[in-house]
Amino acid sequence: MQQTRALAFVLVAPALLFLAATLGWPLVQAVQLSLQDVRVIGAPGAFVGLDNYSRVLSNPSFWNAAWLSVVWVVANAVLQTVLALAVALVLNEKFPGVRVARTWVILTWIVPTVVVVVIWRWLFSTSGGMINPLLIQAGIVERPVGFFATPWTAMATLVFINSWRWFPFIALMMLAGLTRIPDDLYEAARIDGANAWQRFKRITWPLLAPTLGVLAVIGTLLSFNVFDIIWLLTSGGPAGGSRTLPVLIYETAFKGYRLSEAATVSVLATLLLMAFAMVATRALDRGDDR
Amino acid sequence: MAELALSNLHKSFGATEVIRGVSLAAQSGEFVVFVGPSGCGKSTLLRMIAGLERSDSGTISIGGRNVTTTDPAKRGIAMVFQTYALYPHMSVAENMGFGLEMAGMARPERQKLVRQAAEMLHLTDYLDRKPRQLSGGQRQRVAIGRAIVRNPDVFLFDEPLSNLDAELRVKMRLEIAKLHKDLGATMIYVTHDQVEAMTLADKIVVLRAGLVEQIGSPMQLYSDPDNRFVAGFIGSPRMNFIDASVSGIKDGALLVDVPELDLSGLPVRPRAMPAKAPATVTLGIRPEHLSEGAEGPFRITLACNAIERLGAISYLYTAPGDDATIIAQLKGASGVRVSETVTVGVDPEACFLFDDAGQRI
Amino acid sequence: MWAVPLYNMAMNLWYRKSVLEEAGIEAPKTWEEWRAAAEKLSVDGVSGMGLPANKQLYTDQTVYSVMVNGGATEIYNEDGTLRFDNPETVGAYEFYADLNKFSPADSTSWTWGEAEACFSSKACAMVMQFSVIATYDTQAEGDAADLGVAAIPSKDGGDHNTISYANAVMLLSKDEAKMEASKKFVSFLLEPDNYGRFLNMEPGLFMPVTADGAEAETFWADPMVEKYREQIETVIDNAQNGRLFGFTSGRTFPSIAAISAQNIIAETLQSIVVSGQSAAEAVTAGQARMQEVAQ
Amino acid sequence: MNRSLGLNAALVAVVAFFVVLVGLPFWWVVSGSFKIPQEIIARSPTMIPQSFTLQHYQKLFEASDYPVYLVNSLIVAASSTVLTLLLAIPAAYAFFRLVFPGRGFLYRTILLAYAFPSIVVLIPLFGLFAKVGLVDRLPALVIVNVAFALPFSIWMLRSFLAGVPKEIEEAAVMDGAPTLTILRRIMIPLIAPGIASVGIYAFVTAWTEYVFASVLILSDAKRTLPVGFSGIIGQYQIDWGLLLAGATVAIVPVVAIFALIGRGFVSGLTEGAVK
Repeated sequence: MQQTRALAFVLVAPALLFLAATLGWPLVQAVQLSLQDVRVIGAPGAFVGLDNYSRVLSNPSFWNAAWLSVVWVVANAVLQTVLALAVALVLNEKFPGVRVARTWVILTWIVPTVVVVVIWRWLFSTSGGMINPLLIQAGIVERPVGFFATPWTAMATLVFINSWRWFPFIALMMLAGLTRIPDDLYEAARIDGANAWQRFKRITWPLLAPTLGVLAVIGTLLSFNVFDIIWLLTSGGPAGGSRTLPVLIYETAFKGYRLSEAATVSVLATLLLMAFAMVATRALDRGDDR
Repeated sequence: MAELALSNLHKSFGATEVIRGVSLAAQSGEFVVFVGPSGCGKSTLLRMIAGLERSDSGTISIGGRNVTTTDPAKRGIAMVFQTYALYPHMSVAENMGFGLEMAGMARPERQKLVRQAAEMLHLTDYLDRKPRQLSGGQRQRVAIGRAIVRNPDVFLFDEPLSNLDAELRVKMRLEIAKLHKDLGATMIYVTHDQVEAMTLADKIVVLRAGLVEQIGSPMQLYSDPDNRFVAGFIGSPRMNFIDASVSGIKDGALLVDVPELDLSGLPVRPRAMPAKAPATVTLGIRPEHLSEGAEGPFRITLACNAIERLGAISYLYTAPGDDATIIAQLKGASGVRVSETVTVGVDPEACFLFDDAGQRI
Repeated sequence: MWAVPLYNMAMNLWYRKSVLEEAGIEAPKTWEEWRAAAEKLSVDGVSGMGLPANKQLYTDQTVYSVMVNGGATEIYNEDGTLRFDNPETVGAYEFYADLNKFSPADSTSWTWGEAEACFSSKACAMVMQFSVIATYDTQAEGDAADLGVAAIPSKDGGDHNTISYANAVMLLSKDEAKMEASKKFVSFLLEPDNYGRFLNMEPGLFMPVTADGAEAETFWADPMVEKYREQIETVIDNAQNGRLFGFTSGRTFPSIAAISAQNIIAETLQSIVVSGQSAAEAVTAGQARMQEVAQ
Repeated sequence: MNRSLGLNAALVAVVAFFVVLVGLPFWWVVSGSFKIPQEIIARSPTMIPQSFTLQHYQKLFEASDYPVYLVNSLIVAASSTVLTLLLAIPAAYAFFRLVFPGRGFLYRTILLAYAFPSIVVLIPLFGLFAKVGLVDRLPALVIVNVAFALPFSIWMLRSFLAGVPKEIEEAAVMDGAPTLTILRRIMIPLIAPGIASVGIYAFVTAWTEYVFASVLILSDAKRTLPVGFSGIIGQYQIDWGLLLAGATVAIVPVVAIFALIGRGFVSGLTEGAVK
C-alpha cells in the first residue's frame, strides 16, 4: 500500500496547489495588508503592527456590520431551511409532473445574480413595479410600500430575495439526503400507525440530520459571503441598515480608499468564520457516515 | 494448483487483536473451510490471505512462495465476494475478462477464456447482459466465473451463498463441489453455516476469537472433537452437555454417574485415560445418539416440553429455549405429544467426556 | 496633464404645466411655495415632489441644490477648514427632509433613473433632475408643450442657484505625440459644427460650455433639441450661477474626493429621514464624519 | 404509498405556492419585456400583456453586443467546469478512498476556503493577475470561478464516492487493477451521474458570477453576460423595458442548456452512484 500514499499526494496536489495560489496566498496578502497602512491598491505602506486592528475593533461600525452579518446569516438560514425542506418533502412524493418540478424548481439558482437583482428591483419599485399596485388593488395598502425604505424592511426584503435565489439548490441537496432514506422505514412506520407528522419527526428528521448539518455549515459560509445582491440593491443602505461585513469591506476599500482597514476587517471576518467552520466540521465528522 | 501455508499470523484493528496467532496448511487441490461463530476472525483471515488486509506478523506462502506482503493481484489467487462485487456498469463478459485485461492479455485470447468459463457455468447466453439484469444465482455464477478465468493457484470464497434463498443455496453448493472436482483447485471457503462446511470440506478449520480450535476432516470433527466448543459447534442440532461425576474406572472406561438423568455407572471410554480420574466431568451426547426404543442397559426418560416434526425425523426438547435443554432425535412418526415422557437408550460408545476446562478426556 | 471641460449639466425643477394648472398653482419660486405645491399635488397616490434620500451621488446633488438656494453654498472656509456645520446648512436639511415627506416611500433607494421613471409614469408631479427630456419623450407622452422646467426655488425667492458640473475630459500621458493628438481631437470636438453633434448624444442633458457652442447650428438642429428648444434655453440660462460643493472661490480641496466618494452629504440626510435625528444633530455628525474621512 | 386526502390537499397547496413563488416573477419579466414602455410602468399593471413590441430587444442588440457577452459567458463557464472536474475528481478520490497522513486536516482546510469573504480575495488576486498580465483576459475569470467551485465540488464528489460499495473497489484490486485504472475504469463510470451534477454546479457558479467579472474584465468585447447586462442598467435613466429584455435574454440560454442536462443534474444528485 506504500505506493498509494505517494499516489494519493499526486492526486491531491493539483487541487491543493491551485487553492493555495488562488485563495491561500491572497489571505496571506490580506494579513500583510492589515499590518500596514496602505490606502489604495499598489500604493506603498509602512508597517503599523496591530494599529488597524485596535482602530477597527473600537469602531462601532465594525460591530454593527458584524451584528448585521449574524442577522443576515441566521435569517437566511431559517427562511431557506423552511422553504427548502417544504420543497424537498414535496419533491420526494410521487405526483404527476414531479419530474418536471424537480428539474425546474432550480430556475432561480441558475439565473445570474445581476438578473435576480433587476427582476426584484423592478417588482418592488414604487414606480413601474408589479407588487405595489397589486397590493394596492388588493386593498392591503393605500400607498406604495417602500420595501427598501427603512433598515429593517430593506434587510427583510434582501433576505427574501437571497433566499428566493438559494432555496432551490438547498432543497435539491436535501432531496438527495431524503432519497437515501429507504422506503421500507416509512412502510414499517405506517403499519405502526404513525401519521405524516410522526413519520417526519421520527424518521425523516433524524435521518436527514447529517445532510442538514453539512448544509448548515457550508450554507452559513456561502451565505455570509453574499455581497453582490446586497450591494446592487441597497449598497448597504438605507443608513447602513444592510451594511454587512462584506459590504463594509468593499466600501472601506473601494469607496473609502482605506485598503488596509478593509483587509483588517476581512481578516477578522475570516477568523470568525474559520473558528465557526472548524468547530462545526469537527462536530459533523463525529456524525459522518463513513 | 498450489498449496497454502499460514504460520503464526497476527492481526489487530486498533487496540483489539482479531487474529491471535493462526497457523495452518492447505494441500494443493484441497477444499478447506474456515468456520466459526460471527466475529471469530474467519473473514479477516481470508482477507489477509487475499491481501486486502495487511498481516501484522507471521507469514503467508502460496506454492512455496512467501506472499505475505505481495500485492493481491500478484498472489495467484482469486476471490468470490459475499455480495458478488460485480462491476454494475460492465457486461458479464467484461466483468469476467477484466482481470485478464489488467494482466495485459490480448482481447481474442481473453474472449476465448471467458467463453470457456461461461460454458462451464452455463452463462453463455448472458454474456452481454448487465449484472442488474441477472438473478442472484446467475450473478453468483458470474462472480465465480470471474475467479475461474484467472486460473488462480488458490480460490477464496467469502460466504458466497449467504445471500441466496435456501433452495438455490443447495443447488449452488453442489455446483461449487462439482467445480472443485473438475478444476482440482485449492479452495479456501469461509462460512458460518456448518452444513456447508460438513458437505464441501476436505478439511475444516474451526476458529474462535482469532484462534484455531481444531483442524480436521468433517467426520473427524464430528466424531472426535478436541474440546467442548468444537463438539457443540459441529453437528445440528447442538450436542447435549450434562454435568456428571466419575464413580470409578472399569477395564479402560470411566464409570459415569448422571444424577440429572438418574443414570449411574455408564462406562465411557475416554480418548486417553488421564493420570488421575477427575471427580466431575461433562457428559456429551448427540441428540441422534439418544435412540427411541433401544434395548441396551442404559435408558433415560425425558419429559417432552416441545417437539419439532421435520417429516423424516422429529426433535424433542425437555426445556425449550433454555441452554441446558436436552434434545433427542426421534423417528418422524413418533407419537409423543407435549407433556408426555419418552424413554430413550444411551449408547456409551457414542458418548464424550470433557473436563471442567472443556478439554476432551 | 490637461483637464478640458467638455459639457455642462445643471439641475432644474421639472413638472407638467397641465398638472400645475389643474391644481391652480404656478411654478414655485420660494421654498414656502415649493412645499405648498408639493402638498397640493400629492393627491390620489401621486407624490407631489420626487426627492431622493439614498446614500448616493444623486442625493448629494439634490441636497446641495437646496443648500445653495438656502445660503449654504460653501462647505470649506478659505483656509480649507470645514464650515459644513452652520445654521444655513441645518435650515436647508430641515426643509429638504420636510419636503421629502411628499416623495415615494422607496426614495431611500433612488438613483437618477428612478426619479425619471417616477416622473414619466406620472407617479411624481415634480422632480429635480439634470434633464428628463429623453425618458419623457420615449416613455411618457412626449408633449413638449406640457413639459415645464423652472429654476430650483430659493429660500426667499431671490437669485436662484443650482448645482452644475462642467464635466471635463482628462488627458494624462508622458508621450508628447499622444498629447498633441488628443489636443487636436479635443479642439476638433469643440468646433461649433462638431460640438453640437457630440452634445446631442444625450439630447437635452449635455449643455454647451462654450459661447459659440451655445449658438452652434449643429446643436440646435437636432430634432429632439428642436422639439424641446424652449426648455433647453431655460436650462442654459439657469446654468449661469451653477455651483459645486468643495469649490470655494475657485480653489478646491482634495479631501472633497473622499467626502463625495462616501456620499456624506447624502448620509447626513439619511440620519434625519431614516434614523430620525434632528437636522442640527445630523449636520454636526456629518461634519465630524467629513473630518474623519478627510485625514 | 397512497396519501390521505388531507395530505394531498396540502401537497397541492404547497406545489401551487412554489409555482407562484418561482414562476410568477419570471412570467412577469418575460411578458413585461414585450410590453410598450407605458404599459410596463402603468400604475395598474397587466398580467397578460395588452401591447406587443420588440423595440426593447432591438435596442438591446443595438445598445450592446449581447451575442459577444453570451459567447464569453459560455467559454468561461465551460472551461471552468472542465478545469473544476479535472482537479476535483482525483482529489475527491484520494481524499475519500486512499489513506494518507494529514487527510482529515487537508480535507477540512479545503472546506475552509469558503471562510474567506470573497472580497478579501479580490484585492490581492487583482494584483496577482495584473503582475502576470491576466487582467482583462477570460482565463482570469476561469481561475477565479474554479477556485470558488472547487471546494464544494470535492465535497459533493466525496458523498457520491460513498455510494460505491467498498467490495467493488476490492474486486478491482483483486483483479490487479492499479489505483489510477480503478479511478478511471471503475469509479468514474460508477459516479458519472454525480460528476454530471458537480459539472452543472461548477457551470452555474461560473455562469452567474458578477463581482469578480466586473472588476477583472475591462474591455467590452471580453465581458461576460452578467457584466454586460449590468452595463445596460445605466445610471442616468432606467429603461425597464430594456432591462426586462436583457434579463430575458440572460435567462434563455441557461434555461435552454438546463433543459438538456437539467434532469441529469437532479437524478445525479438523488441517485449518486450507479446501482
